[in-house]
Amino acid sequence: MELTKDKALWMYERMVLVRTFEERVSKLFADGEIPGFVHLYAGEEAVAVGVCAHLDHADFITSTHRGHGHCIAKGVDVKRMMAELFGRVDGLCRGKGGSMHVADVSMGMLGANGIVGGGPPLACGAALTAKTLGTQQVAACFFGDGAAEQGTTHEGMNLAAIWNLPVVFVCENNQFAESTPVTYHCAAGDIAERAASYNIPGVTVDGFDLLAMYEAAGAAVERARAGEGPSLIEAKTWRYFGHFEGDQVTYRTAEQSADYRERDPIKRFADQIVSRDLAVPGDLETIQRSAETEIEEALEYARSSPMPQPEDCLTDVYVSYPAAKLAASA
Amino acid sequence: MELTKDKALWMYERMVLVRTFEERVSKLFADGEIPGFVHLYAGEEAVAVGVCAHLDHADFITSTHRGHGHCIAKGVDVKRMMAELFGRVDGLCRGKGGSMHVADVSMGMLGANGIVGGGPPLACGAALTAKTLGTQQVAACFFGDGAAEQGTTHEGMNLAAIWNLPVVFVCENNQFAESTPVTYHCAAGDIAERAASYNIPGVTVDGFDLLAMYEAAGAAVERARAGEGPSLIEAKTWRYFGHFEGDQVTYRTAEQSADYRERDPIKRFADQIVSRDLAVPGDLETIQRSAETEIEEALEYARSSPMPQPEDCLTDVYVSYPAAKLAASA
Amino acid sequence: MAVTTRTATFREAVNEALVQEMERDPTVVLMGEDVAGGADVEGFEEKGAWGGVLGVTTGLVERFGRGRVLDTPISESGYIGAAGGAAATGLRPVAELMFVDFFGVCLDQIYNQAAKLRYMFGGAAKVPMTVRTMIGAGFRAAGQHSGCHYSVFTHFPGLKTVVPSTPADAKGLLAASIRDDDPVVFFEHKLLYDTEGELPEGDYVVELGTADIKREGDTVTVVAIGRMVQMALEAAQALAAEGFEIEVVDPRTLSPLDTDTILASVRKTGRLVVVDEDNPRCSMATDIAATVAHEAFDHLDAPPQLVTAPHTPVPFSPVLEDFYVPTPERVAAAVRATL
Amino acid sequence: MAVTTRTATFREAVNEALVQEMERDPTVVLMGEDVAGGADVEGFEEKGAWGGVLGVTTGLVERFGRGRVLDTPISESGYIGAAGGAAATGLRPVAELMFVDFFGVCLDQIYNQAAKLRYMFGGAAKVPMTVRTMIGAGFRAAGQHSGCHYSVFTHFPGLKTVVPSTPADAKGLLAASIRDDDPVVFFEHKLLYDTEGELPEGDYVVELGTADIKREGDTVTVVAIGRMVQMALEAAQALAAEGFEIEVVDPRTLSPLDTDTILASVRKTGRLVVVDEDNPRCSMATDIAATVAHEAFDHLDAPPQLVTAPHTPVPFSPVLEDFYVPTPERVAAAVRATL
Ligand SMILES: Cc1ncc(C[n+]2csc(CCOP(=O)(O)OP(=O)(O)O)c2C)c(N)n1
Ligand SMILES: Cc1ncc(C[n+]2csc(CCOP(=O)(O)OP(=O)(O)O)c2C)c(N)n1
Ligand SMILES: [Mg+2]
Ligand SMILES: [Mg+2]
Repeated sequence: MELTKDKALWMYERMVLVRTFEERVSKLFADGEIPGFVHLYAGEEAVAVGVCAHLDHADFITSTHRGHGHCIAKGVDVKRMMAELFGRVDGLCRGKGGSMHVADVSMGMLGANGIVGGGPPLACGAALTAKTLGTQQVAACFFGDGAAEQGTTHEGMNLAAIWNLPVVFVCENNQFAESTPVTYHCAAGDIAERAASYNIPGVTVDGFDLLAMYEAAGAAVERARAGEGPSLIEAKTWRYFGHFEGDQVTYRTAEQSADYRERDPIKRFADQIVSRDLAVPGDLETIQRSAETEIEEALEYARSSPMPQPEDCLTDVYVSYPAAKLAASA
Repeated sequence: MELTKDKALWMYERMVLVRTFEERVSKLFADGEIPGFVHLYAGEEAVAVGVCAHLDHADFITSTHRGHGHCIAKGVDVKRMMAELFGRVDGLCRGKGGSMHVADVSMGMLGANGIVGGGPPLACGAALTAKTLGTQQVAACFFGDGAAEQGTTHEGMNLAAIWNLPVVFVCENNQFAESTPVTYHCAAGDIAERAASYNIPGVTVDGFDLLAMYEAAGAAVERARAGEGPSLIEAKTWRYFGHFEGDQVTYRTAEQSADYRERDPIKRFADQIVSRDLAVPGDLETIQRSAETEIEEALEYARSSPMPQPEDCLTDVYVSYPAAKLAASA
Repeated sequence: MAVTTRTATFREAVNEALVQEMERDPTVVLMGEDVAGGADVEGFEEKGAWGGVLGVTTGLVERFGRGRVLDTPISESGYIGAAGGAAATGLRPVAELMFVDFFGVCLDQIYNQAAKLRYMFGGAAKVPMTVRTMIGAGFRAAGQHSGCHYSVFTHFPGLKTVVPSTPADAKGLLAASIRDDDPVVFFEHKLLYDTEGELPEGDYVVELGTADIKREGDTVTVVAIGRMVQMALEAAQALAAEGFEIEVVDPRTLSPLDTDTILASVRKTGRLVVVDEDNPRCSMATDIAATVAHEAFDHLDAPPQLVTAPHTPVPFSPVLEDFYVPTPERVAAAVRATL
Repeated sequence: MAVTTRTATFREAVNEALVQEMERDPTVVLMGEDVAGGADVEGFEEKGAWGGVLGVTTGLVERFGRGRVLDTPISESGYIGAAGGAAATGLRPVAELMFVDFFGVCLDQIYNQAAKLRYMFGGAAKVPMTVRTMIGAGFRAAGQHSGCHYSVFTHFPGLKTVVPSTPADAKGLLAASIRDDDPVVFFEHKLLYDTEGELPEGDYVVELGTADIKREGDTVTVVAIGRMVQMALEAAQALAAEGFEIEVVDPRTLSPLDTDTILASVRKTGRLVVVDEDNPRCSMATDIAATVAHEAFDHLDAPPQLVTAPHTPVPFSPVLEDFYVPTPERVAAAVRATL
């Protein structure tokens, strides 16, 4: 798959933006500025970015509890993301969703999801819309290794296959579901092997290698767009932070993590594009600096955005419903 | 796998008893004597019998909406089965279950099930009991081709595999889920191929060939009993009647059905055991006649068993609960 | 209202609403197990083998083709979730959950996804999907095919719930449900399918959230849901012979509930009986009784009476099942208890 | 009662009940996602990496080994269904559904299988399984991790439902739930885990189906569930300062519900307020209010008041979530409204 300079720089920029966002959020959580459950995507950047590099605004993605990376890769505004994590009115969800439900339907980002395995059926639905209306849109469905054991994932893959839907299933195998390793929870060797159960292409990719991800996703998206149906990509990856912020991460060793950090997907891609003359070190520095600026601006934006009014709790439940019936009885 | 004369005759007898039961029930339904939803097993006898031939009373089976054959193969009393279909107090479930919930826990038959895909988790549970208590019991889990698309089936197979449970999964692929063919609803070629998703043995068997079923099930049961974990057997089969009684069966052709009837599993097994000198034609006639007698006696028994008292509706909900709280409010 | 009507069954009414809405709006698609039937079977490319398990969707695939009438695998989470995802992205799907009792295998996609997307996204999405599902005892279908449980769906914010009792309401309310921009769960009682009534011809819509007074009276307010409206009307006849005119209120929509109509009736009669085929705990019966006790306490002249199923699953044996389902006699007795 | 007690948290109380019952009965096994944690990870053969997402099951795998404390895949239907199957065949499993909000992916195995087996089999089976699950808002965990929904489980025949509000009740009721021969769903409010109270040492069991009067009074009966007991007790203090002594009744078990204790209190006070963190429709609040209106109508001197969450999902923003959860102020206002 041909890789243009623009695309390369765009991908590098997105990865850096995800990383910078997540590292900042980790601190903000530790400082008590962001409450609730926060699951960070750092380490897995090449997966979301490698896939979304093939999608445009009109395409759809479904996400997981670990959704910040998917948002940014899909081009969602980081200011409004940050404001959402802060629970502010200018947040993407006006403060109603928070990290676990951050969404931007106008960008085809159909929401982070608090339910493991919640996404695959939704992705089938978005793809069904595309197929029925003949729009050529594609739906990418991100899900974790843990989600592979949820019945909905099985149902979604079978349904997409028999209906020949334009879905790209992307299993982010970061090798753990919370503290439980994939070697325990999953009876299959590689999760990609399960593609055979649905007669669809399945491929296992090094999720730390953006070029490999870009390649595999390109083929799957092309296939989907051509009306040839779904595919499954399993990306072997690793999350740098705990399952959620606050996790002590006792179940992995420092050496394992150091090993992965050594092979960091962003550094690796930087080396690759510099050596291929798709970028010069200066480009990368500029990108790094502007990412930092963007995140600081986002933070500024979030902090200065007002809190919702308490009664806003009662809005957005329905398109139409008698307002008096939404309030608590007393 | 060695086949003794006793076993051969027992298997023949069970198949004939299932067939005789089902043909009688079909008439009783047409005559309005049995109400509700009734799904008949005729045609699929070799599957249940070939599996249950390797189980004893202490072993467990979980079943489906099409459960009569499983009951009889497991050795459940046909008198009390028939009484249950009639909704009588002497029914296995005292009239509370009917055809779709006929059960005999004392015989390890954990119930027909009205929920497609309801059985696999339950079978895992029974097998977990056996494993935890070290009893050597095995659980056989019957499910349809349609049930293969239910998330619970996926979850059950993965769970049994990772916990190394003594379960034999038996997919009764009669090629239709109601009026929907397996070629439409299932993206896999052979359902047995899905075993690879769980790293367990998977095999596709001619479900019209009792000897082949007996062989495959023997290996799977032995493996389970030896503590080597679950297996998946896909039995290709065909139901002689409609999905349920009342179905006009427009979605299959008369030729297809005639073809299968031609290769009838009972006739075929009869030929096999006669030619192997495991039976003489006289044995088979005796079996046929005694099956007919047994079913007529069962019918007699069912018809003469009393109806429950209306208030019995309020019993058997809990082991302990204040009785007054079960009655309707007014 | 100069609408022409004809006599038709509840089954025909549902079918007609589907035809009406599919003709009106090309984004309406239908999906469910065997809603056409025979998918991929030779000879069934342009016709259905079943038209639904009880024939309600007969003829639709012939009219709208397999691109809009989709047979599904037995993957309720998969296809009902897909209906939600499709609704959020531009279609207006009608998904059939064959029996409501199967909601245990797909509830998440209904109550946690479709119902909550709009809220969790701060209003930035809408999910115009309808789930049609069959309810009710009396079919000798036993413990896993006979429940009602509309109370559970009514409990969940984000869903609307509709339980029609007549062919006309079935047509008008299903049309309104499909046109509605929120997710609606539409409950069809299997024992109503063969009942007949006057069915308005042509485009016919009944606004969601509006109760209907099925019989006027001034002695006692009887709120009855779904098939229980029949029981209440039968009881009304018997009671009328005794000189008591009861008012039978059919809420038709449970969420939102037209409490105004119910309360106005109770303010007139001073007495309330709720008839609900569902199990009694945390039910529509308690919901309506509590609302009336709270809102119209001073108008109540007698304790509210609740006529419901018992706190048991549905038994198979006809003798037992007939005990389970509320009867006109029990309704009449409850009415008398308020007098 | 000469029981020795010590001060302990709700979290410790739940843990202690599990230890007590696992020591008492070797057929009690525990299962759930990360209830031990680190399964198959080197070095974790005999210890846990997590002990549950909020640390409630810490130390159990160290004590009882991985044969009795089972980490599970994210397959709630699979392992909770397995718990039911195991219960029907000789074990006494305790399955953890991490957050109650996840019941949408496994409800069938709870309400349609475990809860109904005994009935559908005519009494020939028992299913002694306990499902422990976390409920409640206030954790900033947003729309899919903050629900209560015990009303839905209470609705279903065949299940028992338990919602403790203190460490002592948590220990005694969980012990009773595990010993019970019926399936029990046991709801733990995540915001109670760090609360402290006097915890009886040793074997301690609180009978299911018995309410507890958490504060005596004669002005108004306030029935409060789970964490709402705290809100009611806080309101009681404020009201006492105004000269009103309210009676706070904690049902503790919702199915079966100890209506006798509730009704006796209402007969004494003549006034009822129900405080329920769940959504309002078809809820425990309506269940209790309707029961009281039906059974003690003549004793009621004022309309029953219902203090509940609104008919909305749980929002994320602290400002919004704090609006969602009932407060002592709202309880006090409801009490005043009955006076
Ligand atoms: C249905 C459901 N079950 C359990 C959980 C709790 N939970 C949240 S994230 C998680 C682990 C998910 O693992 P995986 O799918 O591998 O994603 P990862 O966190 O590794 O990105 C679990 C068990 C949930 N949110 N939903
Ligand atoms: C969860 C659920 N969905 C749908 C149904 C309705 N239903 C009953 S049997 C059946 C077809 C089952 O097909 P299969 O599993 O192949 O079994 P078969 O009837 O062919 O033996 C369907 C859809 C059900 N009972 N449960
Ligand atoms: Mg993971
Ligand atoms: Mg089949």
